[in-house]
Amino acid sequence: MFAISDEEIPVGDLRKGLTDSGAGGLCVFEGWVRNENDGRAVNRLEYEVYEPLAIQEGTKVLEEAKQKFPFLRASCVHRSGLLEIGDCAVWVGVVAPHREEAFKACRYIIDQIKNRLPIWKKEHYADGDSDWVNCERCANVNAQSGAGN
Amino acid sequence: MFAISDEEIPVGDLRKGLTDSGAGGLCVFEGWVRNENDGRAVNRLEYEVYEPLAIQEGTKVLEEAKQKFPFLRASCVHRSGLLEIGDCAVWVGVVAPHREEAFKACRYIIDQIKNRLPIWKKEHYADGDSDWVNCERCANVNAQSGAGN
Amino acid sequence: MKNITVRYFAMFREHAGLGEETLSLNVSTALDVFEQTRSRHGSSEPIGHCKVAVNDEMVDWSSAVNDGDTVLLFPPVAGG
Amino acid sequence: MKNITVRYFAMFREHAGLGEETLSLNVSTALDVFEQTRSRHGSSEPIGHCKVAVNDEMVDWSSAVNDGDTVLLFPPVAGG
Repeated sequence: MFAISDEEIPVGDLRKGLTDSGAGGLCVFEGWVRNENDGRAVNRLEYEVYEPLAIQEGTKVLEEAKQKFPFLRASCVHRSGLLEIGDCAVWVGVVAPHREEAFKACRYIIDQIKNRLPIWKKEHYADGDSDWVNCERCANVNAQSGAGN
Repeated sequence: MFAISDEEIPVGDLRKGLTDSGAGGLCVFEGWVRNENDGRAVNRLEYEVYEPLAIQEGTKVLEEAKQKFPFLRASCVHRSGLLEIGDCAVWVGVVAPHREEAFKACRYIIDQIKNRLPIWKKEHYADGDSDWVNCERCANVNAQSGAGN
Repeated sequence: MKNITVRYFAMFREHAGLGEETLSLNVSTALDVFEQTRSRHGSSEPIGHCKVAVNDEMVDWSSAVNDGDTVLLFPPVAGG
Repeated sequence: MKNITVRYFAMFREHAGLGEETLSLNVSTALDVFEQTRSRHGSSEPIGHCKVAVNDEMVDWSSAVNDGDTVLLFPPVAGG
Protein backbone atom coordinates (compact mmCIF):
# COMPACT_ATOMS: atom_id res chain seq x y z
CA MET A 1 0.00 0.00 0.00
CA PHE A 2 1.37 3.37 -1.04
CA ALA A 3 -0.34 6.62 -0.13
CA ILE A 4 0.10 10.39 0.01
CA SER A 5 -1.28 12.15 3.07
CA ASP A 6 -1.70 15.81 3.98
CA GLU A 7 -2.13 14.89 7.64
CA GLU A 8 0.21 13.54 10.31
CA ILE A 9 1.30 9.98 9.40
CA PRO A 10 -0.34 7.50 11.83
CA VAL A 11 2.81 5.48 12.48
CA GLY A 12 1.27 3.24 15.15
CA ASP A 13 -1.64 2.24 12.92
CA LEU A 14 0.63 1.60 9.94
CA ARG A 15 2.81 -0.71 12.05
CA LYS A 16 -0.24 -2.64 13.30
CA GLY A 17 -1.50 -2.94 9.74
CA LEU A 18 1.58 -4.99 8.85
CA THR A 19 0.85 -7.71 11.42
CA ASP A 20 1.35 -11.19 9.96
CA SER A 21 1.77 -14.43 11.92
CA GLY A 22 4.47 -15.58 9.46
CA ALA A 23 6.52 -12.43 10.01
CA GLY A 24 9.89 -12.77 11.73
CA GLY A 25 10.93 -9.16 11.37
CA LEU A 26 9.80 -5.62 10.63
CA CYS A 27 12.12 -2.98 9.21
CA VAL A 28 10.90 0.62 9.29
CA PHE A 29 12.42 3.77 7.91
CA GLU A 30 11.04 7.18 8.79
CA GLY A 31 12.27 10.41 7.24
CA TRP A 32 12.07 13.28 9.73
CA VAL A 33 12.28 17.01 9.08
CA ARG A 34 15.59 18.11 10.51
CA ASN A 35 16.61 21.55 11.70
CA GLU A 36 19.33 22.18 9.13
CA ASN A 37 20.37 21.32 5.60
CA ASP A 38 23.77 22.06 4.10
CA GLY A 39 24.58 24.22 7.11
CA ARG A 40 21.45 26.44 6.87
CA ALA A 41 18.99 26.49 9.78
CA VAL A 42 15.61 25.22 8.61
CA ASN A 43 12.31 26.27 10.26
CA ARG A 44 9.90 24.15 8.28
CA LEU A 45 9.38 22.27 5.03
CA GLU A 46 6.76 22.25 2.33
CA TYR A 47 6.17 19.21 0.12
CA GLU A 48 4.51 19.62 -3.24
CA VAL A 49 3.28 16.31 -4.63
CA TYR A 50 1.75 15.52 -7.98
CA GLU A 51 -0.50 12.83 -6.57
CA PRO A 52 -1.68 10.84 -9.62
CA LEU A 53 1.86 10.02 -10.72
CA ALA A 54 3.34 9.84 -7.21
CA ILE A 55 0.84 7.12 -6.28
CA GLN A 56 1.34 5.29 -9.58
CA GLU A 57 5.14 5.36 -9.24
CA GLY A 58 5.11 4.62 -5.49
CA THR A 59 2.94 1.55 -6.08
CA LYS A 60 5.35 0.41 -8.79
CA VAL A 61 8.29 0.79 -6.38
CA LEU A 62 6.61 -1.49 -3.81
CA GLU A 63 5.97 -4.12 -6.50
CA GLU A 64 9.60 -3.98 -7.68
CA ALA A 65 10.83 -4.37 -4.10
CA LYS A 66 8.64 -7.44 -3.60
CA GLN A 67 10.10 -9.01 -6.76
CA LYS A 68 13.66 -8.35 -5.67
CA PHE A 69 13.38 -9.12 -1.94
CA PRO A 70 10.30 -11.28 -1.35
CA PHE A 71 8.44 -9.96 1.70
CA LEU A 72 5.05 -10.52 3.28
CA ARG A 73 3.72 -6.97 3.59
CA ALA A 74 4.87 -3.42 3.03
CA SER A 75 3.43 0.06 3.40
CA CYS A 76 4.67 3.50 2.51
CA VAL A 77 3.08 6.88 3.18
CA HIS A 78 4.56 10.22 2.07
CA ARG A 79 3.42 13.58 3.40
CA SER A 80 2.34 16.58 1.36
CA GLY A 81 1.92 20.14 2.60
CA LEU A 82 3.62 22.06 5.40
CA LEU A 83 5.77 20.20 7.95
CA GLU A 84 7.54 21.31 11.12
CA ILE A 85 10.91 20.18 12.50
CA GLY A 86 10.64 16.62 13.80
CA ASP A 87 7.56 15.76 11.72
CA CYS A 88 7.58 12.45 9.90
CA ALA A 89 7.75 13.17 6.16
CA VAL A 90 7.81 9.59 4.94
CA TRP A 91 7.19 6.19 6.54
CA VAL A 92 8.24 2.86 5.04
CA GLY A 93 7.59 -0.47 6.76
CA VAL A 94 8.36 -3.98 5.49
CA VAL A 95 7.67 -7.32 7.22
CA ALA A 96 9.29 -10.54 6.06
CA PRO A 97 9.98 -14.01 7.47
CA HIS A 98 13.66 -13.05 7.91
CA ARG A 99 15.41 -9.75 8.53
CA GLU A 100 17.58 -9.84 5.42
CA GLU A 101 14.65 -9.23 3.06
CA ALA A 102 13.00 -6.75 5.43
CA PHE A 103 16.11 -4.54 5.57
CA LYS A 104 16.90 -4.75 1.86
CA ALA A 105 13.35 -4.13 0.66
CA CYS A 106 12.94 -1.18 3.06
CA ARG A 107 16.16 0.39 1.83
CA TYR A 108 15.24 -0.17 -1.82
CA ILE A 109 11.83 1.43 -1.33
CA ILE A 110 13.08 4.60 0.40
CA ASP A 111 15.93 5.05 -2.10
CA GLN A 112 13.56 4.79 -5.07
CA ILE A 113 10.85 6.93 -3.44
CA LYS A 114 13.37 9.73 -2.97
CA ASN A 115 14.68 9.54 -6.53
CA ARG A 116 11.68 8.81 -8.71
CA LEU A 117 8.46 10.24 -7.33
CA PRO A 118 7.17 13.65 -8.47
CA ILE A 119 7.62 15.24 -5.05
CA TRP A 120 9.38 18.54 -4.38
CA LYS A 121 10.64 19.97 -1.14
CA LYS A 122 10.76 23.68 -0.32
CA GLU A 123 12.85 24.62 2.69
CA HIS A 124 11.91 27.66 4.75
CA TYR A 125 15.02 28.96 6.45
CA ALA A 126 15.43 30.67 9.81
CA ASP A 127 16.66 33.81 7.99
CA GLY A 128 13.27 34.18 6.25
CA ASP A 129 14.49 32.92 2.90
CA SER A 130 13.07 29.83 1.24
CA ASP A 131 14.24 27.58 -1.56
CA TRP A 132 13.31 24.48 -3.50
CA VAL A 133 15.73 21.66 -2.74
CA ASN A 134 17.15 20.83 -6.11
CA CYS A 135 18.59 17.65 -4.82
CA GLU A 136 21.25 17.58 -7.54
CA ARG A 137 23.60 16.77 -4.69
CA CYS A 138 21.30 14.06 -3.34
CA ALA A 139 20.95 12.55 -6.79
CA ASN A 140 24.72 12.40 -7.18
CA VAL A 141 25.31 11.01 -3.72
CA ASN A 142 22.51 8.49 -4.23
CA ALA A 143 24.07 7.26 -7.44
CA GLN A 144 27.28 6.57 -5.56
CA SER A 145 26.36 5.31 -2.13
CA GLY A 146 22.66 5.50 -1.56
CA ALA A 147 22.96 8.36 0.94
CA GLY A 148 20.69 11.38 1.21
CA ASN A 149 18.76 11.83 4.38
CA MET B 1 20.28 2.66 25.86
CA PHE B 2 20.15 -1.13 26.02
CA ALA B 3 17.69 -2.97 28.24
CA ILE B 4 16.13 -6.36 28.95
CA SER B 5 12.43 -6.42 29.70
CA ASP B 6 10.06 -9.14 30.88
CA GLU B 7 7.06 -7.06 29.79
CA GLU B 8 5.67 -6.05 26.41
CA ILE B 9 8.12 -3.70 24.66
CA PRO B 10 6.63 -0.16 24.56
CA VAL B 11 7.47 0.51 20.91
CA GLY B 12 5.67 3.86 20.74
CA ASP B 13 7.51 5.24 23.77
CA LEU B 14 10.88 3.97 22.53
CA ARG B 15 10.34 5.71 19.19
CA LYS B 16 9.40 8.99 20.91
CA GLY B 17 12.46 8.70 23.14
CA LEU B 18 14.70 8.96 20.07
CA THR B 19 13.34 12.38 19.04
CA ASP B 20 16.15 14.73 18.01
CA SER B 21 15.79 17.95 16.04
CA GLY B 22 18.97 17.13 14.08
CA ALA B 23 17.60 13.74 13.02
CA GLY B 24 16.85 13.20 9.35
CA GLY B 25 15.93 9.56 9.62
CA LEU B 26 14.96 6.74 11.94
CA CYS B 27 15.60 3.10 11.13
CA VAL B 28 13.85 0.50 13.28
CA PHE B 29 14.12 -3.26 13.33
CA GLU B 30 11.68 -5.39 15.29
CA GLY B 31 12.02 -9.14 15.67
CA TRP B 32 8.59 -10.78 15.92
CA VAL B 33 7.73 -14.29 17.08
CA ARG B 34 6.62 -16.15 13.97
CA ASN B 35 4.38 -19.19 13.71
CA GLU B 36 6.94 -21.60 12.33
CA ASN B 37 10.66 -22.35 12.29
CA ASP B 38 12.36 -24.82 9.97
CA GLY B 39 8.98 -26.12 8.93
CA ARG B 40 7.70 -26.83 12.46
CA ALA B 41 4.59 -25.01 13.72
CA VAL B 42 5.50 -22.87 16.74
CA ASN B 43 2.96 -21.96 19.46
CA ARG B 44 5.11 -19.75 21.63
CA LEU B 45 8.67 -18.89 22.61
CA GLU B 46 10.59 -18.61 25.82
CA TYR B 47 13.67 -16.41 26.18
CA GLU B 48 16.19 -17.09 28.89
CA VAL B 49 18.52 -14.15 29.45
CA TYR B 50 21.55 -13.83 31.67
CA GLU B 51 20.93 -10.19 32.39
CA PRO B 52 24.23 -8.89 33.84
CA LEU B 53 26.24 -9.96 30.80
CA ALA B 54 23.46 -9.36 28.27
CA ILE B 55 23.23 -5.73 29.36
CA GLN B 56 27.02 -5.33 29.44
CA GLU B 57 27.43 -6.84 25.96
CA GLY B 58 24.37 -5.06 24.52
CA THR B 59 25.69 -1.71 25.72
CA LYS B 60 29.05 -2.52 24.11
CA VAL B 61 27.31 -3.33 20.80
CA LEU B 62 25.60 0.10 20.78
CA GLU B 63 28.94 1.81 21.43
CA GLU B 64 30.64 -0.11 18.63
CA ALA B 65 27.82 0.79 16.22
CA LYS B 66 28.21 4.48 17.08
CA GLN B 67 31.93 4.29 16.34
CA LYS B 68 31.39 2.61 12.98
CA PHE B 69 28.30 4.50 11.79
CA PRO B 70 28.03 7.79 13.70
CA PHE B 71 24.42 8.33 14.75
CA LEU B 72 22.58 10.65 17.13
CA ARG B 73 20.62 8.23 19.29
CA ALA B 74 19.92 4.52 19.51
CA SER B 75 17.93 2.21 21.72
CA CYS B 76 17.57 -1.53 21.95
CA VAL B 77 15.30 -3.60 24.16
CA HIS B 78 15.23 -7.41 24.23
CA ARG B 79 12.46 -9.46 25.83
CA SER B 80 12.87 -12.21 28.37
CA GLY B 81 10.24 -14.76 29.42
CA LEU B 82 7.30 -16.25 27.58
CA LEU B 83 6.18 -14.76 24.24
CA GLU B 84 3.25 -15.50 21.96
CA ILE B 85 3.10 -15.47 18.13
CA GLY B 86 3.32 -11.89 16.87
CA ASP B 87 4.94 -10.53 20.03
CA CYS B 88 7.91 -8.21 19.62
CA ALA B 89 11.00 -10.04 20.91
CA VAL B 90 13.54 -7.32 20.19
CA TRP B 91 13.35 -3.65 19.19
CA VAL B 92 16.25 -1.66 17.72
CA GLY B 93 15.92 2.00 16.74
CA VAL B 94 18.62 4.35 15.41
CA VAL B 95 18.27 8.02 14.46
CA ALA B 96 20.92 9.81 12.41
CA PRO B 97 21.17 12.94 10.27
CA HIS B 98 21.10 10.76 7.12
CA ARG B 99 19.56 7.39 6.36
CA GLU B 100 22.81 5.66 5.40
CA GLU B 101 24.10 5.60 8.99
CA ALA B 102 20.66 4.84 10.43
CA PHE B 103 20.25 1.70 8.28
CA LYS B 104 23.80 0.46 8.73
CA ALA B 105 23.94 0.99 12.49
CA CYS B 106 20.53 -0.65 12.96
CA ARG B 107 21.63 -3.68 10.96
CA TYR B 108 24.93 -3.93 12.80
CA ILE B 109 23.20 -3.80 16.17
CA ILE B 110 20.62 -6.51 15.46
CA ASP B 111 23.23 -8.81 13.86
CA GLN B 112 25.53 -8.51 16.88
CA ILE B 113 22.70 -8.78 19.41
CA LYS B 114 21.63 -12.06 17.86
CA ASN B 115 25.13 -13.50 17.81
CA ARG B 116 26.79 -12.31 20.98
CA LEU B 117 24.39 -11.83 23.85
CA PRO B 118 23.80 -14.58 26.44
CA ILE B 119 20.18 -15.10 25.38
CA TRP B 120 18.60 -18.47 24.60
CA LYS B 121 15.37 -19.26 22.83
CA LYS B 122 13.17 -22.25 23.55
CA GLU B 123 10.51 -23.01 21.00
CA HIS B 124 7.26 -24.65 22.07
CA TYR B 125 5.81 -26.52 19.12
CA ALA B 126 2.21 -27.18 18.16
CA ASP B 127 2.82 -30.93 18.61
CA GLY B 128 3.55 -30.40 22.32
CA ASP B 129 7.32 -30.80 21.96
CA SER B 130 9.77 -28.05 22.86
CA ASP B 131 13.39 -27.41 22.08
CA TRP B 132 16.21 -24.93 22.60
CA VAL B 133 17.14 -23.25 19.34
CA ASN B 134 20.76 -24.13 18.94
CA CYS B 135 21.18 -21.60 16.25
CA GLU B 136 24.10 -23.48 14.72
CA ARG B 137 22.32 -22.91 11.44
CA CYS B 138 21.78 -19.18 12.18
CA ALA B 139 25.42 -18.79 13.13
CA ASN B 140 26.51 -20.32 9.84
CA VAL B 141 24.08 -18.31 7.76
CA ASN B 142 25.06 -15.17 9.64
CA ALA B 143 28.69 -15.73 8.90
CA GLN B 144 27.87 -15.85 5.20
CA SER B 145 25.13 -13.35 4.55
CA GLY B 146 23.86 -11.86 7.78
CA ALA B 147 20.52 -13.66 7.57
CA GLY B 148 18.64 -15.30 10.45
CA ASN B 149 15.23 -13.92 11.27
CA MET C 1 1.22 23.74 -34.88
CA LYS C 2 -0.15 21.68 -32.02
CA ASN C 3 -2.26 22.71 -29.06
CA ILE C 4 -0.32 21.54 -26.00
CA THR C 5 -1.36 22.02 -22.38
CA VAL C 6 1.78 22.47 -20.30
CA ARG C 7 1.78 22.02 -16.51
CA TYR C 8 4.58 23.40 -14.36
CA PHE C 9 5.56 22.07 -10.93
CA ALA C 10 7.47 23.46 -7.96
CA MET C 11 10.27 25.80 -9.09
CA PHE C 12 9.09 25.59 -12.70
CA ARG C 13 5.68 26.91 -11.62
CA GLU C 14 7.34 29.76 -9.76
CA HIS C 15 9.59 30.63 -12.71
CA ALA C 16 6.65 30.56 -15.11
CA GLY C 17 4.41 32.45 -12.71
CA LEU C 18 1.59 30.04 -13.46
CA GLY C 19 0.73 26.38 -13.00
CA GLU C 20 -0.67 25.63 -16.40
CA GLU C 21 -1.10 27.15 -19.86
CA THR C 22 -2.29 25.94 -23.24
CA LEU C 23 0.02 26.94 -26.06
CA SER C 24 0.07 26.56 -29.80
CA LEU C 25 3.55 25.16 -30.44
CA ASN C 26 5.61 23.86 -33.33
CA VAL C 27 6.95 20.78 -31.55
CA SER C 28 7.44 17.08 -32.18
CA THR C 29 8.94 15.77 -28.91
CA ALA C 30 8.63 16.35 -25.17
CA LEU C 31 12.11 17.87 -25.30
CA ASP C 32 10.89 20.49 -27.78
CA VAL C 33 8.15 21.47 -25.32
CA PHE C 34 10.70 21.79 -22.50
CA GLU C 35 13.01 23.98 -24.56
CA GLN C 36 10.38 26.24 -26.01
CA THR C 37 8.66 26.88 -22.69
CA ARG C 38 12.03 27.41 -21.02
CA SER C 39 12.99 30.17 -23.42
CA ARG C 40 9.44 31.56 -23.27
CA HIS C 41 9.77 32.01 -19.49
CA GLY C 42 13.44 32.99 -19.54
CA SER C 43 14.39 30.00 -17.38
CA SER C 44 17.84 28.45 -17.52
CA GLU C 45 17.30 25.32 -15.45
CA PRO C 46 19.51 22.59 -16.97
CA ILE C 47 17.60 19.51 -18.06
CA GLY C 48 19.86 17.36 -15.83
CA HIS C 49 17.57 15.60 -13.39
CA CYS C 50 14.33 16.99 -14.80
CA LYS C 51 11.60 14.57 -15.85
CA VAL C 52 8.60 14.71 -18.11
CA ALA C 53 5.20 13.05 -18.33
CA VAL C 54 2.69 13.12 -21.15
CA ASN C 55 -0.97 12.58 -20.23
CA ASP C 56 0.00 11.30 -16.77
CA GLU C 57 2.56 8.82 -18.02
CA MET C 58 6.30 9.21 -17.43
CA VAL C 59 8.07 9.26 -20.80
CA ASP C 60 11.50 9.86 -22.33
CA TRP C 61 12.39 13.32 -23.58
CA SER C 62 12.41 11.92 -27.12
CA SER C 63 8.75 10.85 -26.93
CA ALA C 64 6.38 12.33 -29.47
CA VAL C 65 3.73 14.82 -28.42
CA ASN C 66 0.44 15.14 -30.26
CA ASP C 67 -2.16 17.82 -30.65
CA GLY C 68 -4.24 17.99 -27.47
CA ASP C 69 -1.62 16.35 -25.21
CA THR C 70 -0.93 17.54 -21.68
CA VAL C 71 2.81 17.76 -20.94
CA LEU C 72 3.95 17.80 -17.29
CA LEU C 73 7.34 19.38 -16.64
CA PHE C 74 9.01 18.12 -13.46
CA PRO C 75 12.06 19.84 -11.96
CA PRO C 76 14.50 17.59 -10.06
CA VAL C 77 12.57 15.65 -7.42
CA ALA C 78 13.38 15.60 -3.73
CA GLY C 79 11.08 13.20 -1.92
CA GLY C 80 11.64 11.83 1.55
CA MET D 1 42.16 -28.77 43.66
CA LYS D 2 40.14 -25.58 43.30
CA ASN D 3 36.69 -24.73 44.51
CA ILE D 4 34.79 -23.58 41.41
CA THR D 5 31.17 -22.50 41.26
CA VAL D 6 29.75 -23.54 37.90
CA ARG D 7 26.54 -22.01 36.50
CA TYR D 8 24.63 -23.70 33.69
CA PHE D 9 22.29 -21.93 31.28
CA ALA D 10 19.44 -23.03 29.00
CA MET D 11 20.07 -26.52 27.59
CA PHE D 12 23.15 -26.93 29.80
CA ARG D 13 20.97 -26.35 32.86
CA GLU D 14 18.49 -28.95 31.63
CA HIS D 15 21.23 -31.50 30.87
CA ALA D 16 22.82 -30.96 34.28
CA GLY D 17 19.47 -30.94 36.03
CA LEU D 18 20.55 -27.94 38.08
CA GLY D 19 21.45 -24.28 37.57
CA GLU D 20 24.52 -24.08 39.76
CA GLU D 21 26.89 -26.25 41.75
CA THR D 22 30.15 -25.75 43.57
CA LEU D 23 32.74 -28.40 42.77
CA SER D 24 36.24 -29.21 43.85
CA LEU D 25 38.07 -29.61 40.55
CA ASN D 26 41.57 -30.20 39.29
CA VAL D 27 41.48 -27.56 36.54
CA SER D 28 43.65 -24.78 35.20
CA THR D 29 41.55 -23.26 32.36
CA ALA D 30 37.92 -22.52 31.56
CA LEU D 31 38.11 -25.30 28.97
CA ASP D 32 39.02 -27.81 31.68
CA VAL D 33 35.89 -26.79 33.61
CA PHE D 34 33.75 -27.25 30.49
CA GLU D 35 35.16 -30.71 29.78
CA GLN D 36 35.02 -32.01 33.33
CA THR D 37 31.46 -30.87 33.92
CA ARG D 38 30.42 -32.20 30.52
CA SER D 39 31.63 -35.71 31.31
CA ARG D 40 30.23 -35.41 34.86
CA HIS D 41 26.73 -34.79 33.42
CA GLY D 42 27.08 -37.17 30.47
CA SER D 43 26.57 -34.33 28.00
CA SER D 44 28.02 -34.43 24.49
CA GLU D 45 27.33 -30.88 23.34
CA PRO D 46 30.22 -29.89 21.03
CA ILE D 47 32.07 -26.78 22.15
CA GLY D 48 31.36 -25.19 18.73
CA HIS D 49 29.45 -22.00 19.42
CA CYS D 50 29.52 -22.28 23.20
CA LYS D 51 30.91 -19.40 25.26
CA VAL D 52 32.28 -18.96 28.72
CA ALA D 53 32.47 -16.21 31.30
CA VAL D 54 34.48 -16.09 34.53
CA ASN D 55 33.16 -13.86 37.31
CA ASP D 56 30.77 -12.13 34.88
CA GLU D 57 33.40 -11.40 32.26
CA MET D 58 33.42 -13.06 28.84
CA VAL D 59 36.77 -14.85 28.41
CA ASP D 60 38.56 -17.23 26.06
CA TRP D 61 38.46 -20.96 26.75
CA SER D 62 42.19 -20.84 27.47
CA SER D 63 41.73 -18.36 30.35
CA ALA D 64 42.96 -19.45 33.76
CA VAL D 65 40.49 -20.18 36.54
CA ASN D 66 41.35 -19.67 40.19
CA ASP D 67 40.10 -21.03 43.45
CA GLY D 68 36.77 -19.38 44.28
CA ASP D 69 35.93 -18.34 40.71
CA THR D 70 32.44 -18.58 39.26
CA VAL D 71 32.43 -20.08 35.76
CA LEU D 72 29.37 -19.49 33.53
CA LEU D 73 28.82 -22.04 30.77
CA PHE D 74 26.82 -20.68 27.84
CA PRO D 75 25.38 -22.96 25.14
CA PRO D 76 25.07 -21.45 21.63
CA VAL D 77 23.10 -18.19 21.89
CA ALA D 78 19.97 -17.37 19.91
CA GLY D 79 18.87 -13.84 20.64
CA GLY D 80 16.42 -11.84 18.57
